[in-house]
Amino acid sequence: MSTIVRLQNEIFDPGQESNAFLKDETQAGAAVTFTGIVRSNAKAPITSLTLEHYPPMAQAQLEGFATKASERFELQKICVIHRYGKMLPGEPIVQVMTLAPHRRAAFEGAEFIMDFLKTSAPFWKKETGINGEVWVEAKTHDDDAMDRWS
Amino acid sequence: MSTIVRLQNEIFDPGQESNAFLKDETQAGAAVTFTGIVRSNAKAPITSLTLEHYPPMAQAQLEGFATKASERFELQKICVIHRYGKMLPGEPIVQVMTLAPHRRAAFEGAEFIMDFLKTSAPFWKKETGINGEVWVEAKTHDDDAMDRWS
Amino acid sequence: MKVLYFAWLRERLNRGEETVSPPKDVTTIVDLMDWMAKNDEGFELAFEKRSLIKTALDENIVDHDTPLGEAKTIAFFPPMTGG
Amino acid sequence: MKVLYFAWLRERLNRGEETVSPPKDVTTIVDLMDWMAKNDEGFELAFEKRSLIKTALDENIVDHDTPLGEAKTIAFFPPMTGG
Repeated sequence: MSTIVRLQNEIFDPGQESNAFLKDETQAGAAVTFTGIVRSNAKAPITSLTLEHYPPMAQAQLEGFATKASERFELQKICVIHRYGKMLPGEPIVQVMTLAPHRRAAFEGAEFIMDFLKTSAPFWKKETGINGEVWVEAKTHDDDAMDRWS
Repeated sequence: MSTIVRLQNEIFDPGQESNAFLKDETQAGAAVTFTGIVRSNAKAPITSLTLEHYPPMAQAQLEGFATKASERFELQKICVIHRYGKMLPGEPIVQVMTLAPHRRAAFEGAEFIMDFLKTSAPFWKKETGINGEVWVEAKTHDDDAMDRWS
Repeated sequence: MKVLYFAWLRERLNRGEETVSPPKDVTTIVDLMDWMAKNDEGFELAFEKRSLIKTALDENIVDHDTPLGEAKTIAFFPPMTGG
Repeated sequence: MKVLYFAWLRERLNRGEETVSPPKDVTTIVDLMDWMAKNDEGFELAFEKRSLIKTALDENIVDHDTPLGEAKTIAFFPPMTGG
């Protein structure tokens, strides 16, 4: 099992990261990539999104979720990339990649990490639009999503 | 909703396909990519994998699964790429990509399509190893995976 | 009607497709398999375990007791293993 | 001990971190919040709805009734919205 967790301000290239993750892998049959993208609704367009984070805790939490996922599902490799700072609509915020012998584990591992990340990793989103800035509110359905793994 | 289904003999670049799929998308928040890879076990190494298929039916079935997925989950875009012919360990066989406002739909849509594809799309795998050629047997757990959507 | 074979079925029969003209009393897929097995020993061997064989009429998967109807193509193949 | 604030909590308090030296009878997180609110009106306003505020002691999320113990850092923040 190998795990990589990267926190970064810089934009990343989703496809390039997937290819780097898959490179030279011949023992695994299934790879899942989740990419979270800065979304701008037509009704309430945003001009940018800013992510604040608590660096050492964010790193530790993400590594913890990856370890939990690897204990629970048959995974061969995990990579989590999460950005902080200012980003624009269409840009990637987060990418979670899992590699497994079988597809079910790869899907579940990625979804498990995302569900924990959404509710328990110390990041906070602030949207900037034409009417000013607003902190994004936490969603109860994210708590529900996390709870189904317990 | 836009759906693309591509059957092809040629190898494809997983990351490049993901990037093409994501390009200019600012209305969606979540993208999931599943990539199936030719696996070679250390215990029973294979030298190549050959996929036979029934072309018009494979195309129709994959389009049908994509339509079912889009009716069932809130998806904005689906792309399915499936190869046929001869391929080598480490090469991608199949890629399913989904784009949705929320991650749950993107995950479920991709997993739904893969579960149907595994049991109901007319493709047949033959492994070539040092001891000769053998047709891969269907797995009952793939039937179980499909059944959970009914 | 056109008959297609795939994977190990195709290999055992040593052909991927053929055209058959069954008599009128051959109305279902089971009838067709019986009739073909009677006329061809290779077919009988290849189709020994019929429960392992899946069938598509004009590209739609159907059960063996389905009537042939106006179908132009029938395909026989083992359980699918794509993805 | 070091106190950290994030997101709208940081903005309302107009500071991201500070160092506090609570008296010995401040043993739990609730005690600390009470003591800080008593000394600082801004804090009292910012922490009005305590159920909305999450707490981490030395980078581990804990309930408000947790003893401060030997913790070097306490962080206060709203529910997380990453990903």
